[in-house]
Amino acid sequence: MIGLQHYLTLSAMLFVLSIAGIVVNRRNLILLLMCIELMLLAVNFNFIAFSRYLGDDTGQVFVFFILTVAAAEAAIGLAILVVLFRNRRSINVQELNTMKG
Amino acid sequence: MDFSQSLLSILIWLPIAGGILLLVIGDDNDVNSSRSITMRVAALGITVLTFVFSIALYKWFDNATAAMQFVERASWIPALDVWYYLGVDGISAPLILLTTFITPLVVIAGWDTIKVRPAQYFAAFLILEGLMIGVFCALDGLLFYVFWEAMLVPMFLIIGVWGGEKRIYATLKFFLYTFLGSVLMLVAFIYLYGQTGSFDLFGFMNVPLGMTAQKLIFIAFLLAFAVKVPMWPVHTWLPDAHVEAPTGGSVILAAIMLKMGGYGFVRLSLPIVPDGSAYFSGFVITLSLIAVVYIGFVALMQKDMKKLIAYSSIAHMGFVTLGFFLFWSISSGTGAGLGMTGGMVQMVSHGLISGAMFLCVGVLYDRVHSRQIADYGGVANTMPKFAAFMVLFSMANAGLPGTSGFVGEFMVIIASFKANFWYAFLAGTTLVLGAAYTLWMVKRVLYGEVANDNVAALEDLNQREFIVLAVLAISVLLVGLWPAPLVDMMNATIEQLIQQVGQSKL
Amino acid sequence: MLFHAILFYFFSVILIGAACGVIFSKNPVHAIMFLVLAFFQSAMLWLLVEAEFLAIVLVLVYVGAVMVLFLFVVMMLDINVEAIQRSLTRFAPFAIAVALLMAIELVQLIWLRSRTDAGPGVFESYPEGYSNTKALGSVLYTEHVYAFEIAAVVLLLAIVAAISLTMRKRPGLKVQNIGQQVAVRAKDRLRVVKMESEKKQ
Amino acid sequence: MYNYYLTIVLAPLAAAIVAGLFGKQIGRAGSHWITILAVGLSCALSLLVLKNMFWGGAESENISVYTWAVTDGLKMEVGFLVDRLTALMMAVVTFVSLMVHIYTIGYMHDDPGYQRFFSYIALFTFSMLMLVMSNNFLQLFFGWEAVGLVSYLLIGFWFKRESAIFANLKAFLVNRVGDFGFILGVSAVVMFAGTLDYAEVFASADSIAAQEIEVIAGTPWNAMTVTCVLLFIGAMGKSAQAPLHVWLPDSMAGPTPISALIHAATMVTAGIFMVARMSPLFELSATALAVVITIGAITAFSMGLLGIVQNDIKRVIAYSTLSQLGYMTVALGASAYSAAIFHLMTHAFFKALLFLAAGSVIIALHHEQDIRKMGGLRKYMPVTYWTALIGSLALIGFPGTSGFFSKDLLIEAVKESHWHGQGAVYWIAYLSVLLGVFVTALYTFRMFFLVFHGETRMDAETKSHVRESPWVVTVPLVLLAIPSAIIGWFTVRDILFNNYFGDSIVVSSAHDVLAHMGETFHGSLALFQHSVQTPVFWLAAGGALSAWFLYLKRPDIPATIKDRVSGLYTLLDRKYYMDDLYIKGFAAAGRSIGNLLWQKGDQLVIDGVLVNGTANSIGKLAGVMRQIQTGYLYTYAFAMFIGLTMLLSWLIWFR
Repeated sequence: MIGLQHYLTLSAMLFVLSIAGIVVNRRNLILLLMCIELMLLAVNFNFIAFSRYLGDDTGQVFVFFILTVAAAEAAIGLAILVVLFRNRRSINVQELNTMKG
Repeated sequence: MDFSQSLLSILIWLPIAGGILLLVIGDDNDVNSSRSITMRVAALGITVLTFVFSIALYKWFDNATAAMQFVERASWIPALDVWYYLGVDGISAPLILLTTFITPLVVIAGWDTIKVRPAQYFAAFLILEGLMIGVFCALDGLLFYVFWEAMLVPMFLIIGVWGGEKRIYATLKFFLYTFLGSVLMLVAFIYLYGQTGSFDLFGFMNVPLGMTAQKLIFIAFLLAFAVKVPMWPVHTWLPDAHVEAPTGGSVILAAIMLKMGGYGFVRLSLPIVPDGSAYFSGFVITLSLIAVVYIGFVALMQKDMKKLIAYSSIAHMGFVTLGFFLFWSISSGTGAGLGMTGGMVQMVSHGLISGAMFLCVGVLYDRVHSRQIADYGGVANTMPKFAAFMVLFSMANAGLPGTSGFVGEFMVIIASFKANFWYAFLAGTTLVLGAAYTLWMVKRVLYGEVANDNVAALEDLNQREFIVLAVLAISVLLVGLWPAPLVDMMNATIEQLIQQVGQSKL
Repeated sequence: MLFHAILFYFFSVILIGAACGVIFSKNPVHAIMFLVLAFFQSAMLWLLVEAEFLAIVLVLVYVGAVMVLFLFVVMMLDINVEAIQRSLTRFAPFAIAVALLMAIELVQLIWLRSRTDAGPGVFESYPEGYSNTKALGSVLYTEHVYAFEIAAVVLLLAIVAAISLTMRKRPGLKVQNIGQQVAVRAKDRLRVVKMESEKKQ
Repeated sequence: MYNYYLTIVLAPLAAAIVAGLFGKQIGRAGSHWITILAVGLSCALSLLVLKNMFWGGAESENISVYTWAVTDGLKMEVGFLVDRLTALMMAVVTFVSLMVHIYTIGYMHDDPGYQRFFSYIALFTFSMLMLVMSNNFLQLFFGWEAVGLVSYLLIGFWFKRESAIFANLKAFLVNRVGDFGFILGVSAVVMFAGTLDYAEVFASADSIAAQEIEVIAGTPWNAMTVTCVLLFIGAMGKSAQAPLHVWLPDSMAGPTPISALIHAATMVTAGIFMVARMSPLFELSATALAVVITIGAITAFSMGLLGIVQNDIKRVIAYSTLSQLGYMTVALGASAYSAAIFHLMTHAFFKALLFLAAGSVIIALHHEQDIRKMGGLRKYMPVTYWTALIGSLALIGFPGTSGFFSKDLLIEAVKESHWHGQGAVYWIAYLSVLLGVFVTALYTFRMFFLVFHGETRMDAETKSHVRESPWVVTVPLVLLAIPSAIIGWFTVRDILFNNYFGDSIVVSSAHDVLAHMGETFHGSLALFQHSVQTPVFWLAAGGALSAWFLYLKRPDIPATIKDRVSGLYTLLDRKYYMDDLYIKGFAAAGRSIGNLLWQKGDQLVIDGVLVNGTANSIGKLAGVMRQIQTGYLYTYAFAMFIGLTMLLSWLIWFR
């Protein structure tokens, strides 16, 4: 019987994978953005699973908003990325260390 | 016109408002422009007006009572039971007079020697004056703390903006040192607030406290005030700050800001935690005596005039703390009051003398741009008037009778002899050491053949400098020859303080 | 029910695999494709739990718009693929270990902590004739209408921000100023010069 | 009389202020006239006061002028105690001061600091009067330090000279060492008597003597002994008693009138005066008296010896002053206070005379002070010669001169004092003062013969200019020579034996040597007639004759002696190495301690380790910490990730 726990487990694995993706990846920023999308997906999984488990539609409304914000975030993130690329001719994560102490 | 009900507020806020006015007037970098002159006249006018108001304070001050006078009380933060609560007694009134007296002199002394941002410079001094008077008036712990910390800001700017080459190091050291101590004072205040439910200093004085609490509070206070005084071994910020500060900054720092520490001891440490003070009195006396002897030797070897005077300040302030804490070492009879009065008089007198000494160095610095003793020699040949003043102030610094420097030292030495022969012995070494380091400097700077072309080209005091030094010289002599008015102001309060300190709060 | 479970595991495995693909693929275009695959699988899984509206939205909005945007950017930016062969950070093994630890902990949290409860959580089926879209719509436009409006504003903001960020001045671009053209007057353009008539020598 | 006293004190002060501040406006003549008039007025009034006291039978007066401060039950006042002791001192001080003022007109004639000089000496007169007229310890200390200040200013009057500014610093510091003891003594007085007023302190003298103080824990000392010894340390500084004598010879770097006024006649005798004034206290401590007499004896003899090897005319007189101050101190220790004061008075006259005479010689020789370059001046400067002769004779105690009466009786008193039973120290003292007579005569006449007799040894250029000094110089010489010669005749009986000082000097009957001697005293004439019978006379005569023989008859002998006992000579020439001890020992040690504390204590330990050390270690820690801040996004993400994992682990496994 597939239930709440299965979905939560799936979401947890997605989440951990996406985090690992952010940490281990050093190629480019786009991948980071994609990992964030993946992470949000994991979150959405949780919301939907609980919404269904509790029989409350508010969870799904939340997912709706998350999708909206994620879309906005992706748009702005990509815009920033384009500007960054324009300025530095690179979006290599290894070269973005202006915060170095 | 009777404005005694708001006299203290006037004294605090008049200079602060004046400082803001100066900022509004502003300046252009031309010393002779009408705007610049208006600004400086306004600065002088406001400080003199403040001084005039403080004369009213002196006039209306009742020597006979130990109670707070000119009390003002208004709610400030009702939620925390914090009050805008002001008042003066015999301990704070002389220091307020000292503040209002010194500030106009500082303004005159900086009249046209400050070329960069003069409006801000004078504004900083005016605001500082108001805040310092605030510290001396505040009777509410939080208000006291606010003034206490706010005071650091103008001083920080004065040293940091108009200071010498290493000013950043000096300001940082000055700020961190003093801040470290005062934050602990705030902790103590908050604890006491927890005990009494308000920040009223009298509430603090009356609340019973356990021995451990008293010890801890005393340590917190000690750190706050010892840094300000400054006592050995937390004194090393002072020489640096003095050396880098502009002349006016040095004067205010030595003349008034150091007094905050001594004032804190008598206003807070002694009455709030008498048993804690008793417990640590031997320790404080030891530190004071170390300051007197150790710093005396250190001062002897200084090559920089300002540093030398700064070190001598530390040694002299050692007398203040020594006098305050002799109470517990004097077994019977009179003497404790003598020590405390001596300490208080020493504070006032040191304010006059060290201020004057720094002004003297400032006079030389303005001309030659060096503070090194080795760069001078035979100044008396070219600047006879200046030399006369400098010798007078040096003698006062060495504690010659007839000058104010003697009064406090004399009282403290007498009191310390009652406590212990060796206290008096070590304190008395200042007679030799003080004379040695001051007069050796005088010898190397003033006397001898003209040392170099710079000295040969020196011009004697101009009228402005002459007036400042003359006013200080007269006051130094006046206090030295007739300290009774000053002492009478303090007597009643100190008597009451001694009673208060004598009662255990356990 | 078994079929349901088989579908679930089938989609899940592909989802996880696609996620791994996103992370480890060397070519960004491949990564995006894997992400698209992941989204599709998610939509399927959501359909399994009768969240049809969101599943459709995911496909339409994400796959249809956002992922295309990603793809567009990747292709536009012309990233040099060969230069970045060593794609993993030097502490990747450690990171993966931590990730594993975390996964174990999460799984433990989800399974072991809920053991005391009455079995695994069950999704109640919706009654006949239930419309997920309608149900969501009825709460979205009533209870959450303010949030909805704000979301709209956020989207607008995102549009404006994205445009303003990427806009750039191009020097030497020839544009017309319509306002100036309309407001032009004759005397700005034409100067009548009076001059003496020249006489023939 | 109150107004008289105020005038006596304030007239010189007012003159000093006018001459000092408005010297430029009133000019040179104005400044000397105003100070001379003021000091003359003081002198006249002082003599009037003295007359009233001496012959008019005026009572001593104790007047408070104003309250300086009152705190904690301790009343600090400024006031006058005028009794016979004070009156005598006032007269001596103002008279010598007046003479010096007049003399200065000639001596400082060409000096650019003319007005300043007059201002200083008038100020000195004021300070000294404050000292002697004080009725309490506070004012005494004020006067004590004020004369020190003026002495400092005057020694360094020619502040361009390195020797002068070295000497004035040295003088002030050595004096300060004495004052250090003195202020402790005053503190002791306040502690034991609870007041600063003389009368009240003396009234409670017995109760002070009954108390004890543990300066070193476990060994109680008599409070009176501690008090008196501390006060006497002050006197040692001011009156230049060994080992605090080192400043006085160097102070000769100042102008000669100052040497006469301050470093011979008045200021240096302040210590003697003070001990005499405190006689009610000193009488109660035999130990303190023993200390006093020992120090005095050492000074009297050893400083005299140094006078023999000096070649600077002023230094010879300076060492003679030291020696004579030692005599006075010995007398104090022997409880013969009156004898000490008497000698103080006569010494003031004849020593001021000698200094002024020396000054006269110095002017004549264009500021040459080396006696080896003088000689034969008798024929050039008759007035100076004769007055200097009178001064020298008085100094060696030639019968009939004032010095004879004071010194002879002083020595007699010391000799007699053995009967109050303090044993060895008194005999040492007696031997010292007796041998000192020979030494005194030797160095005095060595100087006298080398300067005035024999062949002229100055260069021709100087020689051609030598002539007698102007009248402003010679008149004071003559005026001082008169009392130097004769004042002893008239005053010896009254001062020493007729209880002139009344109750201003208290001597316990067990110590009263003078009363003992008074029983066998038959007047000045008898004393004069019997003078040849005393060893003092023969010793003095022997000294003078030796000087004549060694320096006039056979001038080659001294050199031979010098070679024979070169060790002793070096010891004397280096002044027993006392200067080396102070300069290379104490002063250098002070400087190295200062350097050590500053460099190692302040800069290394406190600033280096504690203050900047804290800052540096925080800096270093921050340096380590900043390595974590790689600036890469994924590092921060990873940090968050690790944090999250740890939180989760804690939640799951450890809670």
